[in-house]
Parts: sequence; structure tokens; C-alpha cells
Amino acid sequence: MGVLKNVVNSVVGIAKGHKVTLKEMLRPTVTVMYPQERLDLPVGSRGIPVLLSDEQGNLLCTSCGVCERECPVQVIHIVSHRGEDKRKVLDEFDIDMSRCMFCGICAEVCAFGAIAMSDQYELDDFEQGDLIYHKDQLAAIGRTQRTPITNYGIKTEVGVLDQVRAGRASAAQTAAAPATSTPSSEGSRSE
Amino acid sequence: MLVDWVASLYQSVQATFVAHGWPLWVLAVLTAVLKVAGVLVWILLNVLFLIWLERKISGHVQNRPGPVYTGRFGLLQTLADALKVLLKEDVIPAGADRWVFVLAPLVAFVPSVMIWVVIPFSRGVQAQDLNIGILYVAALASFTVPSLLMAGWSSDNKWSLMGALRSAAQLISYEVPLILAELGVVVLAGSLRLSDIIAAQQRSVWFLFLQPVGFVVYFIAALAESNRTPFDLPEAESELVAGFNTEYSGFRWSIFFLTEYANLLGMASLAATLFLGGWSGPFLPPFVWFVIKTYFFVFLAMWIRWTLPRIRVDQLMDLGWKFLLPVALVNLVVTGVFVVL
Amino acid sequence: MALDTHSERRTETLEIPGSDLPRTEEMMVNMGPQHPSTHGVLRAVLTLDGERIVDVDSDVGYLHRCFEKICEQQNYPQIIPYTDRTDYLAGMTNELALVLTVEKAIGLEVPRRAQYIRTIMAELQRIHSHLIWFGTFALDMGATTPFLYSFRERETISDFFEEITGARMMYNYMRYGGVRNDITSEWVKKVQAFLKRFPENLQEYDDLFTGNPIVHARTQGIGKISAEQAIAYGASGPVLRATGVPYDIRRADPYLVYDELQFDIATASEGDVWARYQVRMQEMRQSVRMLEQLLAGVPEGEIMGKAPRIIKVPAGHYYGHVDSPRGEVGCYLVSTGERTPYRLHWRSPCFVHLQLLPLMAKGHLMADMVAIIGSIDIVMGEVDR
Amino acid sequence: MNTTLLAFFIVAFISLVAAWRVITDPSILHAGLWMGLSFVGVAGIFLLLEAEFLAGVQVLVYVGAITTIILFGIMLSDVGEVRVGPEPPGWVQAGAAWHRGLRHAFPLLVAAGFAGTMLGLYTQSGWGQLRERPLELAGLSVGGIGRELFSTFALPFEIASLVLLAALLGAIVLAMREEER
Repeated sequence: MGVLKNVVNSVVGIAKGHKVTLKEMLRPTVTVMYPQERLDLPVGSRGIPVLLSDEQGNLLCTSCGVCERECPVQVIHIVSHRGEDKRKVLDEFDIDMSRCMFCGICAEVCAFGAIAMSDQYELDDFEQGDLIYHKDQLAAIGRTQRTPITNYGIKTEVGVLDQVRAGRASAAQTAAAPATSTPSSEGSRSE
Repeated sequence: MLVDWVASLYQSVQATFVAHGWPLWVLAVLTAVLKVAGVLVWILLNVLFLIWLERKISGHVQNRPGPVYTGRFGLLQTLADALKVLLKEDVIPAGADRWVFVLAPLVAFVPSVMIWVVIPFSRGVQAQDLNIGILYVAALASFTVPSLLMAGWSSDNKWSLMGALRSAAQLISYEVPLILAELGVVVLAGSLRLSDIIAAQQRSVWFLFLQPVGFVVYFIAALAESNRTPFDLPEAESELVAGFNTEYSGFRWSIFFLTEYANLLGMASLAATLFLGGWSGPFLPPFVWFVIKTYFFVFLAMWIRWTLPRIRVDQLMDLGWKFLLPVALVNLVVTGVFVVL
Repeated sequence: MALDTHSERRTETLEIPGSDLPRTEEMMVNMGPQHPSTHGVLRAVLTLDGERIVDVDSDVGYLHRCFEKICEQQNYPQIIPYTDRTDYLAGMTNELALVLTVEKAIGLEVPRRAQYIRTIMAELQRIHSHLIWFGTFALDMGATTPFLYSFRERETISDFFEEITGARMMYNYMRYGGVRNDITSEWVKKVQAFLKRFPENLQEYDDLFTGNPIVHARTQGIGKISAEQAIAYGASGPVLRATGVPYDIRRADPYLVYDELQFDIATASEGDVWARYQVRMQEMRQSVRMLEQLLAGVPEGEIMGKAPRIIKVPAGHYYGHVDSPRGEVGCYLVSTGERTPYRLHWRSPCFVHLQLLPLMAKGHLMADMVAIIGSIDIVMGEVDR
Repeated sequence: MNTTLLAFFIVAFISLVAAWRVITDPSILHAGLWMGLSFVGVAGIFLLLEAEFLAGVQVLVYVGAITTIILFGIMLSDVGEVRVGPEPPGWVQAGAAWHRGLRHAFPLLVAAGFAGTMLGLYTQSGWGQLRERPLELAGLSVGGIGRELFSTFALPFEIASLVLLAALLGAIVLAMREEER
């Protein structure tokens, strides 16, 4: 009798599992077809850190360097000099996105709200060097801000990262062949 | 219709041969080649579809859509994969036993094609109606073991060797209940010939109803014979990396893959023939019935695969020898007594 | 030829005194670091007699990233994102271990709202982590489908985390004195809705996996350890509780608001793979229970206490521990009063549990090895740090 | 020459070559595989004799079971190649040249002797009387074989099964001893 009970229990156990899989088979799928469809990221979701500007388009950064100091992986590189009015002028602000771990500490420690975590995250590129984002690129992305800062993050225009990268590519082209310069393609960079 | 047309065509060609005095063996060779080609095309088309079906079923079971990009509903996915696999580098490990390594996929693949010689697709549509039909299938199935042993041994990889040993143990253990379950049907039909078995079912009822126990034993053993989850121990990827085909790549690997699905299809169509009356059925054309019944078993096997975890090797042996074998024996004896009375 | 590798394979011969049985040889197999079921880069050197395991030697260090040494160069806020990356499947509890230790060391008051939020996050993290464990465990056993189901629910929790913390895995959410971002009432409602339907999903897993006779056969009596052995080896968390020891830091040394919560410590007595499985499934249910209580009573108030701008821990030795999904995560901090720790030792439960592997696996089959590794729920990032 | 005869020569050639390689192949695993091929060839001969049932059984039993078990045993026993040990005794070294010369000739001699003996036995045997009932014995009817086995050849059949039973028991006893230690 024990064997028979065992067999019945096994069959019931296995049948239960098959019921679940059959039910799930008939249910609509949950997949998001990523490149075509994108999930709506909440504001504050941490993509790459970008530089913010005021209404006139001037960078909010005062080159105080606290983000550079506090960055746990030391990927921020700032070069500045004293201007005529003794105020610091930002020359370079590079972030090495290949090593950045998107922790958001730079945005958090900035006393001027000059850095925010954008929602851009598709960083694929062909050259390692292109993953170092410069001041103008970071600022260009930051200028497309669509939402107020929430949780140290903002939303930016869709596809702005691609535009910035395309601008970089065309800039490289114009540098290689200066005779055929087409400044219009650099639009997103030189806003 | 189609069958009659083919028969009349054959007769007219034969008449032409006789009229011109051409040797008849040329005709025999020609028809044989055509039959083989037909079977091969049938298997390849079906395997292409089966792999797609498996992916779709697994996808939907897991709340995923499965392949979608290649063609409508991703139907061309298998073709794309086949192309990719064919273009891959053919790696033969330095320590491999070269000839055995190369031969193993062939030894596995050829019998899985040869099984189709005796499968009746429709009334009279059968490459060769052998009088030992079932025995022929069983004999061919026994080639799988040496081929896997060859693959596992020649790869010169410990995982492969373990996979090969597992597969040998598994296939030998499950061949016995498989054949015993088939014998139950044979006893009922009184013939090993597959067309006779279908005829016997047309006379009475589907043997599924007369041989429910035999059917269950057959189905479990056939799953084990075709290395499908929960009995996919020879290639258990979470334990043995990929078992006997760890070292195989590119074309040779794809032959093993092809074999696996050809075996699944063969198993399903044999189950349809033995237990569900083969091509016989009302309203629809016989061939359609055959396909429907075959794919019913294919679906069942896939459903099981995407639901159950893998069984362990010793439990597999226990199940085979301590449960399936006695059950199949008792079933056979009871059937025999029943038939004699 | 095959022969050459055979001579390598020859390790030691089994001499059976007074027997004319044929001589059998053992085979040494490298399971990992590249193996489908070693959860990353564990290398287990198996000595096999057929498929039976004679000896296991686990070799770790393939994922070593000098976490402890790096921490000696970083100031305290900078360490927090690194702790996420030790046990990358339970970042919240790892951050908690560090933050609680430092807060204890400098005597920081944490507002009640922040404490509630921390507890909510820790328990969500427990479900989050156990769901991955469930999926990969099923995957190890050869069942592919439960993995996808559990990830479906895990994605929902990841979405919750992302909305509040900004990240799905590497949260960097805890702060000395509080938490980084506040939760919203809509978020609370969403989580509550999820908690309502989650038990149904758990039931689905049960039907699919728990009630399956193959699972029973493959887990019961496998990888058995006794309570004494577990304690002797320093096991904690589900591995310890599965041997029948009801030790849970949330009860034994309550932190955050655990002492105000009603929950049962999930235990099982057998100490085998099945018991560990049951304990974890039970813990998910208990977490749901705790979360319901927590979400109903989140107090209003600040989320950050009065933390100094520059954190300096007074000189001394400090130890803090929390109950992570995997066991006791301990943070041992030696400070000389600087802005950086002098030494930071991370007690990771997976590293401890991995030492139990030979004890559990000896005498079982190859296939059980996979189940055992799955059942102790190792994260190699935490083992190697 | 008719096609059946041609097919017979092909199949016979394959099985003979395979049988020869079983003895001469230095790799014991290859020898096992050659043996499998030889069995398949024999099955082909059965097929040509229109004994399909026997052919099927031949493949099933000899290829599916015997060859597999031999291969299984070879794989488990770590014997890669049969070759002369590192320091062969003196008489082996002296006879090495002979050995090399005989290596291919000796098996052939043995095979020829065996074949002669068997041929002699076959011609001596009273197989002629079996021709009276060719249909059943040629295996055209499975039922016929069954009937013969349980009537004319009942005693040999039972004795054979007894031998198999003894072997089975022996295997169990050996396995039990293994377990006890």
C-alpha cells in the first residue's frame, strides 16, 4: 500500500507543477522588448552624472573640487584657474564613465547642486577614450533636464546621449578633414 | 489522392522501364534514393520546426515571448542558428581520439534517421513495411549508447567521460522497460509490423486504452531514451557542464543537437503509432492525424521538460530497475494472460 | 592521447587490505572556476570515486578585489558603496552592517522614520535575495522555469528599490545617521499591493518545486550537518537555523526596530538541503509578515539624524553585525580616530559556510554537490571580497 | 553476379576486416568499437539470409548490450592501449622481432585455424535435415521461432536461461561484496 500511496503522491506533486506551467504558458508575457520598448525610469534612478546649468546656460559648478575629493573611485578630474575677478574658472571637468560606479556621491556632496544623476545609461562605445566625458558633453546632457531634481537625479531628453556621441564623432571627422567642416552637426555640443 | 497518384506514377515509370528494356534495379535504386531523400527532408523540416517550437514553448512557459526577430514569430530562428553553427570553427581537442571523435555524431545521427524507414505516415505511405518493425526501431535505438560512449571517451574530458558513462547506464536500463512496454502492444496486435499494429487498433480501440500502464512506462522510458529532462543526465549542464558533448562545437555539435530532436520526433511518432492508432482517425486526412498525434506527444515532452527538475543518477536507476521494469513485466504478463484467455 | 591525462588522474589508490577486489582509482575533477553551477568563480577540487565524492577542496579567491584594504584608504562615506559590492545580492544589509557599526562607535541617534525605512529595506532585500536563491537553486537542480518566475517577482522589488534609492542592485542608500532618500506614500501603497499578491506567487513556487517528488528525492538527507557541527564551524543564518538552532540576530541582538515586530524565526531540524530550502521559503513568508507591520506604521519625521559633516570614529575596536539573507554579516572596525578606518574586517557568512562544503558533500554524488552549493546560497563576491 | 551476392561480399568483407582489427588494433577501445562493427556486419549477413528477426536481435543484443558493456568496462578500467611495458623481460625482448613479424600473421593463423575447424564441423553436422522446415527457422515468422524455442529447443533454451540466471546471481554476489566493505 505504501508504494501505491507514494506513486499517487508523486503523480499529484508532478501534476501540480504542470498545472502551474500550463497556466503561465497561457498568460501574456512580461518581457519588455528592450531596444524598442523602454521602462519608464523613476526620477533619481542613477545613470551617468551630468553637469547642470542655470537659465542662462552657465554652468553651476564653481570648481570647488569637493566631488573630485569625495569620489570613491576617483574618476572625476577637474582643472580650473583663477579668473580676473579672483573667481575660479572651470577649464576641464572630465568623468571617466568606464570606471564610474554611479554611486551618486558627487551629486550628494555638491553644495551648489551643480551635479545630478541623469537617466542616461547606454554608454556603449568603440573607443575606451570616448568613455571619458568632458565638460561640454556633460553640460550638454545636463541642459536637457526635464524634471526638477529628485533624489539627486533628473530626467533628460530621450536620446541626448546619442546626440552627444554623434557630435563627438562629427567633431572628430571635422578635425580630420577641416576643409569640409559642417558645424550644424555639432548642434548639440555647442548649445 | 496523393498516394494513389504516386503509385500510378510509379507504375507508369515502371512500364516505361519495361518497355525500353532498361534494367529494373536502376529504378529500385532511384526509388530508394527518393525515399531516403523524402525521409531526410521530413526530418530536417520537422527538426527545424521542433527547435523553434521548443523555444516558443519554453518562452511562454517562462513568461517570455521566445524568438521574435527572425521572420514572423521568429520562425526562421533555427535557420539563423543553423547558419551560425555551420560557420563556427570546428574544434577538435588536441587530446581527442580523432577518428572516434569525428565518427561519434554520425553513429548517433544515422540510426535516428533510419528509424523513419518503418514509421507509417499515412495509409501505405511508409518507406519500408518491415515485418520486424518494432524490433528494428529498438535495434536502431541501441546504437545511441555506443555513439555517446564514443563521443564521451574520445573528447578526452572528464566531464564528457562521466556523461558518457551516465548515458550508457541510463540507456541500457531504460531500453528494457521500453521494449517490454512495446511488447505489450505487440502481444495485443499479434505482430511486430507497424501497419498491422495500426490495423489492429482500427479493429478494436486505441491501445492507449487497453495498455494504459504500458503507455506510461513507454513514455517515461522513451523520455529517458531521448535524454530529455528530467532524464537529461548525460548532458546535465548544471552538473557535467555539457556531458558528452562538452568538447563538441560547430557542425559536429549541431549533429548531436539534430539527433536529439530527431529522436524526440521518432519517439513521439512511434508513441502515436503504437498507442494512438497512428494515422487512423475520422474526418481529417490520415497524414494530418499522424502529425497531430505526433505533435501531441512532442508537446507533452516539452511541457515536462520545462516543468520538472532533473533526477539524480542513482534515483534514475532505481526508477528504471525497481519500478518501471517490474511494472512493465507485470503488464506484459497480464496482457499475455488476457490475450490467451 | 587519452592515456596521458589518465596518468594525471591517478591520485591515490584505494588499498583494501585482505581483499582480492579489483583496484579502484579515484578521479580528480576541477569543478569550476568555469562551471555552470558554481555561482560565479568557485573552484571546487573534487576527488571522485565514480560519481561519489570522496573529498572536496574549495579554492576561493578568484574574485578577490581587496575590499578590506581599499577601505583603509577611503573615508567613511566612501566605504558605503563598496559594501554593496561584497554581497551584491543583498546590498542593503551589507550597508546596514557598516552603518550600524559606525553609528554605534560615534553614538549617533537615528530618527525613528529612518529606522523604519531601514528595516523595510532590509526585509525587502531579504525577499529579493531569497528569490534569486530560489531561482538559482532550482536551476542547479535542472529546473529552468522557476528561475524566470522568481526573477519576475524580484524585478518588482528591484523597481521599488530603484524608485527610492536610485539603483537596482548597488544602492548606496544607507547614511551614517539615516538614509539617503525618503519614501513616499505612493511607494508604500505599491509595496503593500505587491505584498498582497506575493504569497500567491510563493504558493506557485511551492506547487512547482516544493511538492515535486523529484525535488524531495534530491534534497532530503543530502548535505546533512548537525547543530553541533554548524555551531562549531560558525554557521549562521538559514544554514544554522536549518539545523534546528533558532539563532537570529534580529532576535538575539535586536537592531533597528526588529524588537517591536512580530515574527517567527524560521527553523527546521534536519540540517539537510531540504531543511535549508524550507527555512528560506519560510523566511520569505515571515518577511512579508514583518513588512506588512512595518509599512502600516511608518512614523513621520526626519530621515537623517544630526550626523557630523566629517565622520571620525573615536579610536578603538568596534564590532557590529546584522542578519543578512545569507547569515551573520559582521563588520569589525579598528579606528585610530582618523577619517579612514585603520582596519576593517568583513565577516561574510558565505565564506564561513563554504568551509562546511566538505562536511556536507563527502559521500554524496556529483549531482548532490550542485544541490548543496545551491543550498548554502553562496555569493562569490562575498566569499572573496 | 547478382546483387545479393555482391552485398554479401561487401558485408562479409566489412565484418572480417573489423574482426581482424579487433585483434590487431593497439587501442583496446578501438578494438571494442571494431567489434561492434563486426557485429553489425554479422547482422547484415542475417539480413541477407532474410532472417530479419535474427538481424534485429543481433544488433539489439550484441551492439546495444554486449559492445556497450565492453566499452563501459574499458572506460572504467583505465586501459588506454595495450603495449609492451617499460621493461619487458629478456625473453620478450629476444622475441620482439618475432613478435613484430607475427603480430599480424599470428591472429590470421588463429583465425584460419578456427575457420577451418568450424567449416569442418559445419560440413559434418546434420544441418541438411533442418532444410525441411526452412520457413520457421529462417525467422520469417517470429511466432515460428517462438514455437520452436518452446517445443523442439525447450531444453537448450531453458539451460541457456539457467546459465544467464547463474551469471546474474554471480553479478549480484560480486556487487554485494563490494558494498559490504
